[in-house]
Formats: sequence, C-alpha cells, structure tokens
Amino acid sequence: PEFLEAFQKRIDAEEKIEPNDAMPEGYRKTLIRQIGQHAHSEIVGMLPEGNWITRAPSLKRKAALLAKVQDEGGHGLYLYSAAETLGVSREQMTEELHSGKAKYSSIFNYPTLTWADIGIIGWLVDGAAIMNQIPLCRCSYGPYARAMIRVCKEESFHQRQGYEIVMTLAQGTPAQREMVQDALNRWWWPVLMMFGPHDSDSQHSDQNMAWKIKRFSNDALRQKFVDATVPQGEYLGLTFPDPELKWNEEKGGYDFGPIDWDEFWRVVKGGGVMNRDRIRDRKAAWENGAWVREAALAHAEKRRQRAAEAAPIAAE
Amino acid sequence: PEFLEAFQKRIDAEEKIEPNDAMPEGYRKTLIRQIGQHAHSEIVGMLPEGNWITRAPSLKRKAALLAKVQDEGGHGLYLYSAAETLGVSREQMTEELHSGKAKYSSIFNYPTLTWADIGIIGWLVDGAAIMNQIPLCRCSYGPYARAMIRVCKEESFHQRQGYEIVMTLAQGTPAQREMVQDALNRWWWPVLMMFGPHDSDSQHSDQNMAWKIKRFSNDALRQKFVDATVPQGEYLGLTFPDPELKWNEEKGGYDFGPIDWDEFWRVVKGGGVMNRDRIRDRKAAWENGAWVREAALAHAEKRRQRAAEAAPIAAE
Amino acid sequence: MALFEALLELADDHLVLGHRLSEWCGHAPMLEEDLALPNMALDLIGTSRTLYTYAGEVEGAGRDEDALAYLRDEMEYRNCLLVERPNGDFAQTMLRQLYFAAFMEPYWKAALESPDETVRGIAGKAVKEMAYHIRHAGEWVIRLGDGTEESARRMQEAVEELHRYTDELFHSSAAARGVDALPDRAAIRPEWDRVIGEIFAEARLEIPQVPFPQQGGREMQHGEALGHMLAEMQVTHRAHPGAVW
Amino acid sequence: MALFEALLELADDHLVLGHRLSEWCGHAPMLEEDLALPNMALDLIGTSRTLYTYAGEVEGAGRDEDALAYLRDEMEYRNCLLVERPNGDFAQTMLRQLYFAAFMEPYWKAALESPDETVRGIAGKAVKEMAYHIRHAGEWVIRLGDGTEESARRMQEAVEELHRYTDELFHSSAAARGVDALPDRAAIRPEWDRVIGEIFAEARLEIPQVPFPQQGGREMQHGEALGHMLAEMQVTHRAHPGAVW
Repeated sequence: PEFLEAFQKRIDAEEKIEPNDAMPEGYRKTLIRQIGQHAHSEIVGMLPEGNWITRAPSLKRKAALLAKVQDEGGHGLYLYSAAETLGVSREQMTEELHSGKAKYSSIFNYPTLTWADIGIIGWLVDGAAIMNQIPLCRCSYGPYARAMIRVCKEESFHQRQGYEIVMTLAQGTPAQREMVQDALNRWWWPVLMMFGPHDSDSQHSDQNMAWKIKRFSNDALRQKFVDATVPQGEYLGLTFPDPELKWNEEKGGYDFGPIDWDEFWRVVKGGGVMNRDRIRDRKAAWENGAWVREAALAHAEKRRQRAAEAAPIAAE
Repeated sequence: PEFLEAFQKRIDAEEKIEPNDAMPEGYRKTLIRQIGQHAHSEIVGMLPEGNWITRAPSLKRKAALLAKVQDEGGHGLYLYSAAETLGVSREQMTEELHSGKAKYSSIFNYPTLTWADIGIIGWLVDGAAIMNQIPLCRCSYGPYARAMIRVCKEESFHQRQGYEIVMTLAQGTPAQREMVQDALNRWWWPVLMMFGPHDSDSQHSDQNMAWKIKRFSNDALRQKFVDATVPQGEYLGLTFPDPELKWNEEKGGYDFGPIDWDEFWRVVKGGGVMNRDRIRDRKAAWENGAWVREAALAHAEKRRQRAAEAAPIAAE
Repeated sequence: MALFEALLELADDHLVLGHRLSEWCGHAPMLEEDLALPNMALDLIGTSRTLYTYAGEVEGAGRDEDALAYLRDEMEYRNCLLVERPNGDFAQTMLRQLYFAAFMEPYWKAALESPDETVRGIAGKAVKEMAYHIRHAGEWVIRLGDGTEESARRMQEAVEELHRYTDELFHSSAAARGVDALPDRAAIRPEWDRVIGEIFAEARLEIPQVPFPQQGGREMQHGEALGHMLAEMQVTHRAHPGAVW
Repeated sequence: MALFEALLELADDHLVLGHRLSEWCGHAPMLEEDLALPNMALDLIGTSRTLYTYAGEVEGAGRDEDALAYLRDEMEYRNCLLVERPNGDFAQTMLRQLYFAAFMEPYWKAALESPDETVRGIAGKAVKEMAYHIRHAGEWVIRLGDGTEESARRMQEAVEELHRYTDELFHSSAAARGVDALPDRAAIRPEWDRVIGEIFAEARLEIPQVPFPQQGGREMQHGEALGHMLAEMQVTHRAHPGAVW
C-alpha cells in the first residue's frame, strides 16, 4: 500500500516508469496485455492490406502500400520489444495470439474487397488508431510511450496517404466513386467501434486512467474522431452511412446514430468474416517458417562452436 | 524358337494376342513400355491444358476443355488397365514415371502460354497423336487395340474441337489472329518431332513392325500428317514457320525443312522448359494424395472386418 | 426482377463451385478422382450456363451467359460464401461438395413442381446430377471420417472450417425472395439436416455447434478469396473486349 | 530502339522479381523477414519505375511507367525466366535473390561508368541496394545451407531448381544488344562466379552441373507461371481503362 502510493505519486508527477523500476503487478499485467494486443494488431493488420499489394492499380501505389505494410511490421517489432521489457517473450506472445488467448484489433477481421478499402483503411482505420494512440505517447510507461511516438509519426503519414487515395477515387471515374462510397459504407461503423464500448460499459478504465495508461475516455475519443473525419468526407462528396449524423451546434460536435454493439461483440468473440482466416494465415506462416528459424539457430550454434574450437589454436 | 515361330504365325494371321496367351518376353516388355508411355502421356498431358481451364475465355470453351482433360484422364485409365493385363501394376508404372525411368510424350514439356495454345494442341498435337494411334487400333495385342479404338474416337472429336478454336481465332480480332499465329509458330516443329526420329535413326522399329505393334514408319506418318494439316492451316490464312515447306507435285506431298534433332533430344533428355515442373506437379499430386488413398484402404478394411464380425451374429 | 436475382444466385453458386472444382484438374489424389472432379465441375458449369442464359432472357437487356459470368465483378456476384471458399485439402473439397449437393438435390426436386417450364427443365437434369454428387462426396466424407487417424483429423477440421457457411444455403437476398417459379430455400432445411445427419453418423462426425454462422455473399459482401478467383477466371475474356471465342 | 529494349529487359526483371517478393508479405518465417522482404521488393520496384519511365522517354510514344507495367501482356514481357519462378519455399526465394543481386551489383557498378547520365543516376542508387541484397540473401543461403539437415536438403533442392535459370542473366535479346549506355551482360560473369563461389563454399553447397540451361524470357517465351502472375498484377488497372489512381 505504501509502495502503491509512492508509485501513484510518481505517475501523478508525470515521471516515466522504466523497465527496472518496481511496479504493481496489475500495472505490469495491464501493460503487457495492452502492448501485446497492440503489437498483434500491427501484425494481423498486415494481412488485409497485404491482400491488395499484388493487385495495386499503379506502381506508385504498389510501392506505397508495400512500404506501409512494412512499417506495420516495424511497429509490431518495436511494440514486442517494449512488451519484452516487462518480462514476456515475443514467442510467448505469438503463441497467445495463435491460441486465441491474446486479442488484436477487431477491425482486421473485416475483409478488404476492393482497392478502395486500402484508401479507407488508411484514412479511417489509421485515423482512428492515431486518435487512440496520440495520448499513449504520454503514457506513464517509458518504453511504450517512446515506441508510440515513432508509431504515431508514421501512422499520420499513412493516414494522409489513405486520404489521398480516397480523394483520387472520389474525383475519379463513376466506377471509382462508387467503389470508394461502397468501401466507406462498409467500414464506417466498424471504425467507430474501434474506440471500444461506451464509457459506461468499459472495464478497467478508471484504474488505467489513474495509471496514465489511458488518458481519454472511449466516447470522448470517438466524438473527437467523428468531428475531425466527417468534414473530410463531406469535402469529397462522400456520404456517411448514418442517417442520424448531423452537426449539433450546441455541443459543437456531430451527433451520430447508435452503434450496433451486438455486431461489435460478435466480431470480438470470433464471429467476424475473417477471424478464422487471419489466425490461420498467421499460424501457417509461423509453422511453415519453423524450419527456417531452427536452421538459423543451428547455424549460429555451429559458428559459436567453430569459433570456440579455433580460439585455443589461435592462442597457442 | 519354335514358340517364336508359332507366335509370329498368329501375328501374321492377324490373330489378336490376349492376356493369358503365351508371348515372347520381348513382346511383353515392348508393349509394357509402349502402353505405359502412352498412359503417362495422357496423364502428364492433362497439365498443359489444365493450365488454361481456369482462364478459358467463355463458359462453352471452359466446359469443353474440362471435358477434354477429363477424357485424357479416362484414356490414361484404360491404358493403365491394358498394361496391367501384361502383369505390371499402375502403382509400379506411376513410380517409374516419377523417378524419370519411364518416359512420356515430349510434346508436353512445352508450356501453354496463351489460350491459342489450347486450339493448336487440339488441332496439331491431337492430330499427330491420331495419326500415330489409328494404326494401333489394329495392334496385335488385343487389350491395347481395343483401348485404342475408344481413344481414337475421342481424340478425333478433340481434334475437330481444336481446329474449331483455331478457326475462331483466325477469323477473330487482330490480337486473336496474332495469338494463334504465334502459337502455331511455337508448336509446329515440336509437333513434327512427335513422330519420332527418322526411320534411319529409329531403334526397335523392325521387330515392332514384325510384331504388328507398329504398322507404319515414323517418316511415313509424319509425311501423312503434314499433307493433311498444311491445307487446313492455309485455308485459315495461317503461315507455317518453315520457309522450305512447299507442295511437291511429283511425290504428291509436301516437302518440308530439316527438323532440329538436337532440340528433340534435348527435350527428351529432360532439357525442355517444363520437364521438371511437369514431374514435380505429378509427384506433388501423388504425395499430397497419399493420406486420401491410405484412408480409403483403411476404411475398406474396417468395413470388411465389421461385415465379418456381423456375419456370425446374423447367422445365429 | 426477383426471378432474375434468384436465378443469378443459383447460377453464381454453380459457376463458382464448378470453377473451384476445376482447379483440382490434374492434381487429384488418384486418377479416378481426376475423372470425378471434372465430371462434377462439368455438371455445375453446365447448369450455370442454362441458368445464366435464362436469367439474361428474364432481364431482357441482351446479356448472354458470358456477359453475366465474365463481365460482372466481385461486388456483383451473388454466390453464397460456402462455394467461394478455397479448395483446402481433399477433405474440405468433398465436404463442401456434400453440403452443396445435399441442398441442391431436394431444391431441384421441389423445382420439378415449378409453374415455370424452363425451371422444370433445368431441375429435371440437375436433380440426377446432384444425387450423384451426394453419393460421391458423401462416400468420401464417410471414408475419410472413418478412415485413418489423419483423415479423421482432417475431416474434423473441414467440418470446423466449413459448417459455419452452410446456413447461407437456406437464405436468399431480399431482392430474390418470393419467386413462384423457384422453391423456398428455407423449406429445404429438414431434408438437408436428414441427409447430413445420416452421413455424419456413418462418418463418425459430430454436427458442430456454430456460434457465428457466416453469410454475406447473397448481399454481394464476399470474403477475400472470390476476388482472386474472378481475377483469374475473367482475365482472358476481359483482355479482349468484344472478341468471339 | 536497342536502348529501349535493353531498358525493358532490366525493368521487367526488377518488377517481376519485386512482385514475387511482395507475395511473401505477411507470410514470412519471422517478423524480421516480414520487414526485409518488402524492403528488397521496394528496392526492386523502385528501380523498375525509374527504368520504365526512362524507357518510355526513349521510346517517345507517350507510355509512362504504368502503361509499360500494366498494359503489356505476357508475350511482351522481356524478363529472364529466373525472376518469374514461383517463390517456392524460403530457401528458393533467398537463393533466387542472391543469384539476381550477385549479377546486378557488378552490373550497376559497371554502369556507373556509362556515358548516359540517367543510367549513372539509376546505377548509383541501385548498386548499394544490390550490395545489401547480396549480403542479406547470401547470409541466408549460408545459414540454411549449413544449418539443419532439413534446411540443407531444401537449399540443395533450391540449387537444383534454380541454377539452370542463371545463364540467362548474362544474355540479352538480339534487339537489346550493343547499347553503349549499358554494360555488356556477358562481361559480368567472372564477378558473379566469384561471389556465388564464395558463398556456396561457406554454405557447403556445390555449384551444380547444368546440362540444359533454360532461357527464353528475353525472347518473350516464358514459362507457365508468368501469365498467372500478370493476371493478378494487372487486374485492377485493366478493369478501369484510363482511370487515374
């Protein structure tokens, strides 16, 4: 209890907690879970976008998409490293992902059906992610906060790129306009769900707020996202699939319709179109790569032994 | 020697040799080799055409090509059965194909690169095959001769279908005409090679002629094929890639340029573009299917045992 | 245009599944299956052709079977998700075939009573083909389910993979409902349950609980697999606009 | 137009190999390789873009990088057969990459002396990238060749599979020969032999005898794999003629 108080004081003073610092078990566990989930989301998130790399409509877009997906792998890497500072191995986290014990962002359980989805994912999914992540750059845990600074910088770039794809389509041929409107219709509500349940239904929130792992409520971030995004879409002549969406002068923000939380929980619990395929793909990559990882270890060991055998001779 | 004479007499009298008849070891071995090669050719021949089933340009063509490839599998099946009457198992023949010990028609080591190849294969490859095979309908070995009657009937149908594809392309758009001319350029010489080396360089021929396993010489069949085919191509406005090809009034047939026998032997010995891929595909199908074949055996055995256990009870 | 919509649902199911089967060509686990798989593919593609032709007539916009098959993109295909699933291994292919045929056989049987003569004609041919598909695929499901340890494991995996897509067989899009000429999809359920139940019992398979049945294809919301399949299927036709083949 | 032809040979090699590498995306054996493979793919696709743009300028017919990449079919692609080979396993992908980079690195080094300024510019960037590809792929070839029994077997198989395509790296089509602006492909052989020899020695691999080297791609006679790859690569672009992306 004294320790907890002292810890909370450090947090309140905006001190960063570092790997070797003592920390409450709950704090450590929450962070491991959250950073792990975040890392897994980056890794699983490579799949829906990867699905369009081979069919990208121009070389410029193909290169940009490849670079983006590569960045996501990079984010996964920093985040796994950040989690490792809390005493969990990447392998362990990977196993938890494959067994279904660890979660990842539900948004990646929706399929990418046309090229427009790539634009919409950049604009909206990365946009929502940034909204969630910017506060994490000031998270109380140092390694996580520092990883997030780098992640956020790259995500903003992706988001601008996504919006630019959407803009190009919205100003394109009738088929392109139809494609991008259809993609917006499919992704809008799932993206709003990315901010999580209403504050009234959200677990963990208060403690996480106190620990400064979380700094804003789900609903506040969602509102901020809607307010920032709707004008961008309207500027392009796109329609949001929500008849109740309208500007509320009084509150200085948009009102929007009710979110289908049944759909949200269905997908979280494994009922999305792609849940099974995503995990199967990840597992297949992991299992098919086992012989490569084993060979790398075996070779390193051979080198070590050869060096050890060579050393005494050299010393003679 | 007495036996050989008597055997030859039966052959000369156009009697059919049947599975349980005594026959010289050489006769049996030659037939096993030839029927096996022929069966393997049907099976491997499914691959180059199968390569275009998923990309066929119309539903009618897609269905016809599927049916054709299926027919080839059927031919393989009768021919393996014919070979089995000579005391060799299908499994044994399959192993010899996969190990490279048994050969198949070299023509299938060329790739199918455009839809026009499907037309050209039907017209020319099946055309050449029929030329080779019609005499085999009168082969001295009964089961082989009977299998060939059925095969030849279906092959003629394929050949007409192939010619009709070629005709449609030759009368089509400039791109279609170019496509079919290119395919003819690529396949013409390899098809002429299908009749085998010049009579002067051909092994086995005399004995096989005497045994009525072979009834016409390679060169005679090749000439017959050229004479039948060239007018069909010219009718469609196609050009054969042989500057020396011209009608010889005196001999009542076409003269044609020299065949590149180095190319022929190169492909026979494994140097064709697709040799390695073809065998790898067949082996992969076989190996990936092992668990299915094992399961079928295991299930049949379970049924047998259950029937055996049930029988005494039923009898009580 | 409910009839047009309903015919397209049927035609797309048949073509997509026929195409999937045709992908096996030359790669089956035994020669007999290198004959049986194209045979079933041919049945399905043949039926799809008649259905597309009739749909084109009903639509009256001059679209023939190839216009409907080759010039609609993924967002216009109405097939159920089951048929577009990648082939997987032989167990998955056979189970998918059984699920589909066990639906279509009673469906076509009911369609024999249709007031629409063209539908009756299609049904008359198709009902026999589907009975054969049930027999052939059903026998494999039994053999593999009650074969070796490996085949039983693979068959079980196939059930887990595919059963969640079967509900959609009994579903039509709103636009395709209420067509007198065609049977009610939902009414086929008892017969499907009976056939699958019998075969599963013999195969020593359990009918799984499916907490989250998957659908969407009828509403033209597909999975990621269909787009890749259509890219390949349509490439030659689309590369030569207006050409005759 | 020999320069145009020679630039297309280079550009097609880079794009096709870059596309092949990009097919790994999200499926690599470890996260580090999920970064390294797209990284190499990006290098190759980046170089192909500059090469296509320059080829389009040289041609002077108004074709830009996308017209050259997306609107030529298989019979117009000039890439060597090596780069179009399907990825196979990780051993094959890494060996193919080593073979290619061990050719391109000395090629670009020679191109640094080109009288053509654009070529010098491309070479200056590419030569460093290719040195990295040699290091990265070469290290994997060594690790796998001298790793476990399984990895050594797979690496050996990769050599048997791919070595027969390497001769074509040193070959240009007749139409592309004698271009002052670009190095002579045949002259790169000694340096390629040296690099491959050193790495194979460390990897405990033997340089195989190749009785029948394969070529044809430069003369636009490809294997069966390229058509499938281009069908996928070009599908979106071709479905929307004239659209801007």
